[in-house]
Amino acid sequence: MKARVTVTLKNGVLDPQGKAIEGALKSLGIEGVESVRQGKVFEIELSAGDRVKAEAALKAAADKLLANTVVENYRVEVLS
Amino acid sequence: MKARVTVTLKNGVLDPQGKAIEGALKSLGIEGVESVRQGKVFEIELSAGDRVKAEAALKAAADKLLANTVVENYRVEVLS
Amino acid sequence: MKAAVVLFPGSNREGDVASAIKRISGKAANIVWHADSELPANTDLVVLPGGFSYGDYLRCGAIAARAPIMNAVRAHAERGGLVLGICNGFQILCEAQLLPGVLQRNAQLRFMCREVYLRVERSDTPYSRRYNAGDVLKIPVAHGEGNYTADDETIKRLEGDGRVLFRYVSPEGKLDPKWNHNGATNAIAGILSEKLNVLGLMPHPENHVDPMIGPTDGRGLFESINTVLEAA
Amino acid sequence: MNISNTVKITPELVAEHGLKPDEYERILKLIGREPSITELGIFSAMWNEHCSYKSSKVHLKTLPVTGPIVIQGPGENAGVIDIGDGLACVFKMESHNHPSFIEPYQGATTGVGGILRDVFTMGARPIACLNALRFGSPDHPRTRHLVSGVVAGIGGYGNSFGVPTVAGSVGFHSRYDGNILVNAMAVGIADADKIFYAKATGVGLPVVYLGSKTGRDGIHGATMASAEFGEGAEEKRPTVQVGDPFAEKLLLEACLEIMAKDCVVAIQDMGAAGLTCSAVEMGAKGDLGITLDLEKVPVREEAMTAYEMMLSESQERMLMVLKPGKEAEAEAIFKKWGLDFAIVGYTTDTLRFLIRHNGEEMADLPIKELGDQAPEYNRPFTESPKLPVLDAASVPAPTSLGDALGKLVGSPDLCSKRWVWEQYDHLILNNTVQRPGGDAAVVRVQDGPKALALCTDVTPRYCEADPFEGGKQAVAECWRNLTAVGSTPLAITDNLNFGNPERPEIMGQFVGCIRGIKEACLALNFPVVSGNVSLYNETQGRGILPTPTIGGVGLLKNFEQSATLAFKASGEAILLIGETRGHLGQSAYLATLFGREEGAPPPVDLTAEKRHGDFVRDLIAKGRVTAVHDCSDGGLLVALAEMAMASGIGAKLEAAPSGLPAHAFWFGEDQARYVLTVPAAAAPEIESAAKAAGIPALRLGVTAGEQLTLPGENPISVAELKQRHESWLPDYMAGNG
Ligand SMILES: Nc1ncnc2c1ncn2[C@@H]1O[C@H](COP(=O)(O)OP(=O)(O)O)[C@@H](O)[C@H]1O
Ligand SMILES: [Mg+2]
Repeated sequence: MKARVTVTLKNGVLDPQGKAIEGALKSLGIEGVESVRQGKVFEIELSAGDRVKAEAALKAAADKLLANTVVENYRVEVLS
Repeated sequence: MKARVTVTLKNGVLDPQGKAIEGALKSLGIEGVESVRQGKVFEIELSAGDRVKAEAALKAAADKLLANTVVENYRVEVLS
Repeated sequence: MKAAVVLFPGSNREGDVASAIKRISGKAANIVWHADSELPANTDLVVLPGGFSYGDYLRCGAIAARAPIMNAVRAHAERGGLVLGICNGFQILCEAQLLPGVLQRNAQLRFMCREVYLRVERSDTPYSRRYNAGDVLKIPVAHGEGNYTADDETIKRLEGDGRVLFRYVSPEGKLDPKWNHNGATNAIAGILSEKLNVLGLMPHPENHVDPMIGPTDGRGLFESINTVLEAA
Repeated sequence: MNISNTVKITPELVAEHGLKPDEYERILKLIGREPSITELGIFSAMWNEHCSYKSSKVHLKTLPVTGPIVIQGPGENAGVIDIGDGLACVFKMESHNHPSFIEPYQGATTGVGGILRDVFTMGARPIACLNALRFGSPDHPRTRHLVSGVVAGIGGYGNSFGVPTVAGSVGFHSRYDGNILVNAMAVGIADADKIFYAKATGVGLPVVYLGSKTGRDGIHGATMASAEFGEGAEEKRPTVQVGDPFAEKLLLEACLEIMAKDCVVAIQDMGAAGLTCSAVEMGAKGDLGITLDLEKVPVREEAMTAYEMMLSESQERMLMVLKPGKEAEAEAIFKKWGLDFAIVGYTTDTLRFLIRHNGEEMADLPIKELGDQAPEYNRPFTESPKLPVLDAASVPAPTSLGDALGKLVGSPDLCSKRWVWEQYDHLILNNTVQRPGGDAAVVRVQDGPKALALCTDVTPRYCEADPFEGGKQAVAECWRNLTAVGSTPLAITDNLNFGNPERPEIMGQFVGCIRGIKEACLALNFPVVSGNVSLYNETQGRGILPTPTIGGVGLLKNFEQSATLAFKASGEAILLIGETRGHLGQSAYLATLFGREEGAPPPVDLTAEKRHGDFVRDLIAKGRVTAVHDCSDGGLLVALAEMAMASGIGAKLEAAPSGLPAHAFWFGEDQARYVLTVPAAAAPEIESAAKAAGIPALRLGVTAGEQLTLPGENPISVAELKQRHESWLPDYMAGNG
C-alpha cells in the first residue's frame, strides 16, 4: 500500500527558505509568483492491510515524528 | 491562483533522510512501514492569470530552481 | 558534579563538552548511550551535546528527541535536575518539548561557524551565577539551523518570565540585527525552562574554556553549574 | 540498466567502457577468451586512468617518497609519517573534480567522504580536513552556482561528520570554466604501531562487507572521472552519488572500535569502482585469491546484477578481512552502530578473482594481473617553451600604490575567503590553535603540546608559464607557509590536476611539474607520502591550467611557540627576509590590474628557500619575533596589508630601495621571502644575525597607527582595505559582484 504524508508550515510561521526561493524565482524572471512556502512530503510504502488501520498508523507517525505540530500541519493520504 | 510543485528523489538515488526516518518510525512502533522516501513540496501563490501559462511558468521554476534534475523528479499541479 | 553526556548516533561534540566538564569540575562525565533507558545513578547534570544526531535528517533533533534515553532525561528534568542542551542538544530539547519553540534554518540559509557576542540577561540561574547580568561573552557558534522561532504568545511568556538567558548582541552589548547572525526572534540564543533547570543554547561555550586555544568566556557557564552542584 | 552476463562484447561496448582497442587485445591475451560483461566492467574499472594511473605511473615513480619519518609512502589508502611519541599522522588529498562540476553539492560531499574514509581505513581518527578549490571566471554563468554548491557540500559533510575544516585555498580563472577543481585533504592521527593496511594474509578467512547498502550509484563513475567532457556531459547525470555523512560517522566509530578489539587482518574502503577495486587490492597485495558471493551483498535496490554490484560506487562502505573467530564480535559492533555487516566471500590460495551470483559464475580473472598488468604509457610529451623574463620597466606603474593595493586585496583571488570557511566548522574537537585566515592552520594533537601545521598551495599561473618552476614553487610555498607558523615541514601529499595527457603539450606540463616537485622535495627534505592524479580536466580541447596542488604537514613540538601573521603592537620593527628583485612576470599585479599573464614566473632558489626558512623558524622557536607572514601572491605590499588587516594596526613604511621601480618592489613576487615584526630594540641584533648567515634582511618600517603610509603616497586606511578585502566574495555570492 502506498501512502503520502504532506507536512507544511502553519500559517504565520516565518519560512526563511520559502522566502529565499520566492526571491530567487522572481530574479530568474519566473512570472506571476506571489509567494512560496516550502514543505515536506513523505512517500511511504506500507505492508498490505486495511485502509483504516493504515490511516491511523500514518496519523500516529505524523503526530509522533513526521511533523512538529508546534509549527507544522500535516495531511495524510492513502493512495492505493 | 494556488499551485503545488512536488519534488521527489529519482528511483535508485540514495535517500539518507528517508532511511533514517524509516528506522525511527519502526523503533517508535509504528506498524506496517516498509519504506519511506522524503521529498519537498512547494506551495505557490500565483497572480491570477491563465492556467496554461501558469503551468508553463511552474515547469520553468522547477527546471531552473526547485528541483535538482540530476537526482530529482517533479510534478506540477495548478490547484485553483 | 556527576554529569552524563548523552551520545546519539551522529553526535559529534560530546568529547568537547566532556573535556570542558573535566577541565572545570575535575570530574569525568559519563557517556550515556541513546538506546539506554536509564541515566547512571545520582546523575545531577544531563548534557545533550552538539552534533548532527541522526544526520539531522527530517528536522534537527527530531529523531533523537524520541530516543529511549529521552524518557529518563524528561524524568530528570521533572525532578528539577539540570539539563543542558547545546546546539543540536537545544534542538533536541525543543523537539522533545522540554523547551518551547523550534530552531529554523539560519536566515541566510548557510551554515555559520564564527565567534559571536552574547549578552547574559540574568545571573541568578544555575547556569549563569558566575556571570553578571549584562556581561558580554565571546563564544563561537557552528550551526545551520539556529534561528529561534516561536509563536508570539510563547515569546511573550519567555520574555515576561525572564527565561531568555542569552541574546546575540554587538560587541558593546547592544541589540543589533547585524550581530544577530541567524535571524533569531528577539536575538534569542538560549532559553530556560520554567523552573530554570533546563537550558538550551545554540552557541558552544565548551569550545571556549581553554586559554591555550582561544578566549575562555565559556568557562563561567560550567563553573556556575559546578558551584551549584557542589553546594547541593 | 539490466545487463545479463552473456551479452556479446562488441567494439562499441568496449569503447563505452573507456577501453582502447589495443587495451582490449591485451585483455583477450591475458585471459585467453572473450570476457563476460561483468569481467569487461571489472577491467574497465581497474584499467581506467583513475585507478591504474596508466599515464602517470612512470613519472610518479620519480618522486622522492622516503625519509626517516616516512612509515608508509604512496601506494596505500593514505601516507603515514612518524610524528614522535608513538604517534603517526595519516593524510592524503584527493580530487572530485568531474562529479562536482556535474552536481556541486553531492560531488563535493562525496569527495570529502572518500578522503576521510581513506584516512580512517588506516586506523587513524581524522582530526582535520582541508581543501583546494578552483572555479571558472566569476563572470561565467555557472560559477556562482558551483561555488555555492561546492562550499555547502564540503561543509555539509565535514560539519556533520565532526571534523574541523581548517584551511584551504580558492581561486578563479576562466580556464576552469568547464572543469572546476575540488581537491579535498584529510589528516588523521593513529598509534604508530597500529596502522591498518589493505594487504590480506591467510587463506579461507572471511571477507566482510560493512557500512551502507549497495545501490546503483555512480556506476561508471570512475570511468567518467577519466573521460574528457564533451558536449553531452549533462547526460551523464544519473551517475552522481549521494553522500551520507551520518552513515560515515557511524562507520568511523564502528571501524575504530573493531580495530581496537584486534579483529582486523586487512581493510580497504570502497571508493571508485567500489567492490572491484577494494577486493582486488586486498587479494593482489597479499598474493591471495578472493571469492565473492554477490547474493550476500546488502543491496538497497531490486534486481541488481553482478555487473552493477561490482561497479557500484555507493558511498560509506568498507571491505575487511577478519581474523578467524572474530565474526560475532565484529558483527555485534556494527549492529550496535546500525550498520550492515555481511560475510560476502573468503580468501583463497588460487590467485583468482572469482565472482559468483546465486551460484552462477560471473567472473573468473587472475587477480594480480588485474592490477599489475594494467597498461602503462610513457606518453609522448613536448616541453613547454620557456618564456622570457619580463622587464619590470615594461609594466606600467599604478595610478597610486594605494589604489593598486585596494584592487589586489579586493580581487577574486586575493580577497578574504571568510565567506567560504565560515561555512565550515573549523573549531570542533577544540584543537584548532590557528584558524583559517593565516599561513597554515595549526591543530593541536591530543592534549598537546604537540601540534600539526597544515596547508594547501599551488599557483597555477606559474605552472602554466613554466611547469618546472611552477612545480617547484608549489612545494616551496607550501613549505614556506608551514615554516611561517613555526613548524618543521615534514611531508606532503599532492593532487596533480591536468588536462588530456594524450596531448603532448599537456603531458609536457605534467612531466615538467613533477620534475619541479621532485627537485623541491629533495632540496627541502620534504617527501611525498600520498597523492592523487586527475587527468582529462578538459572541455572541447581546452585544458585547465596545470594545477599540482600540494598539501603539506608540519610539526610543532609546542604549539605555544607558533607564530601568527597579525601585527601585535604599534612601534615594532618590520623586517623583510629574502631578496627582492621586483619580479613582475606572472604576478597578481600584472594579471589583476592589467589582465596580462605574461613572462616567466619567479624562479625559485631552493637553497635560499631553505636557508631563509630555517632562519625564520629558528627565530620563531626562540620567541624572538612577534608576527610572521610569507610573501606570495600579490607580493610584499599585499603581505603587509594582510598583517595589518588581521590586527587593525597600520604601518609607517620606508620608500622602495633605489634601483627598482616602486611597483616592482611592492608587488613583485620574488620567492623565499618572509615579513617579520620584532620589538624595535631587538631589530639590530636580528639584522646582524641575518647578515652573519648571509641572509638578506631589510628594514621596511614600523607598525603604527591605523593606516599604511608610504612616502609620497596618500595614507591607506587599514579599515577601508579590510572592507574591500572582506566584501568581494559575499557581494559576489549575493549577486552584486
Ligand atoms: N577553501 C578553503 N577552506 C578553508 N580555508 C580556506 C579556504 N580557502 C582559503 N582558506 C584560508 O584562507 C587563508 C588564505 O588563503 P591563501 O591566500 O590560499 O593562503 P596562502 O597564500 O598563505 O597560501 C588561509 O588561511 C586558508 O587556509
Ligand atoms: Mg601564506
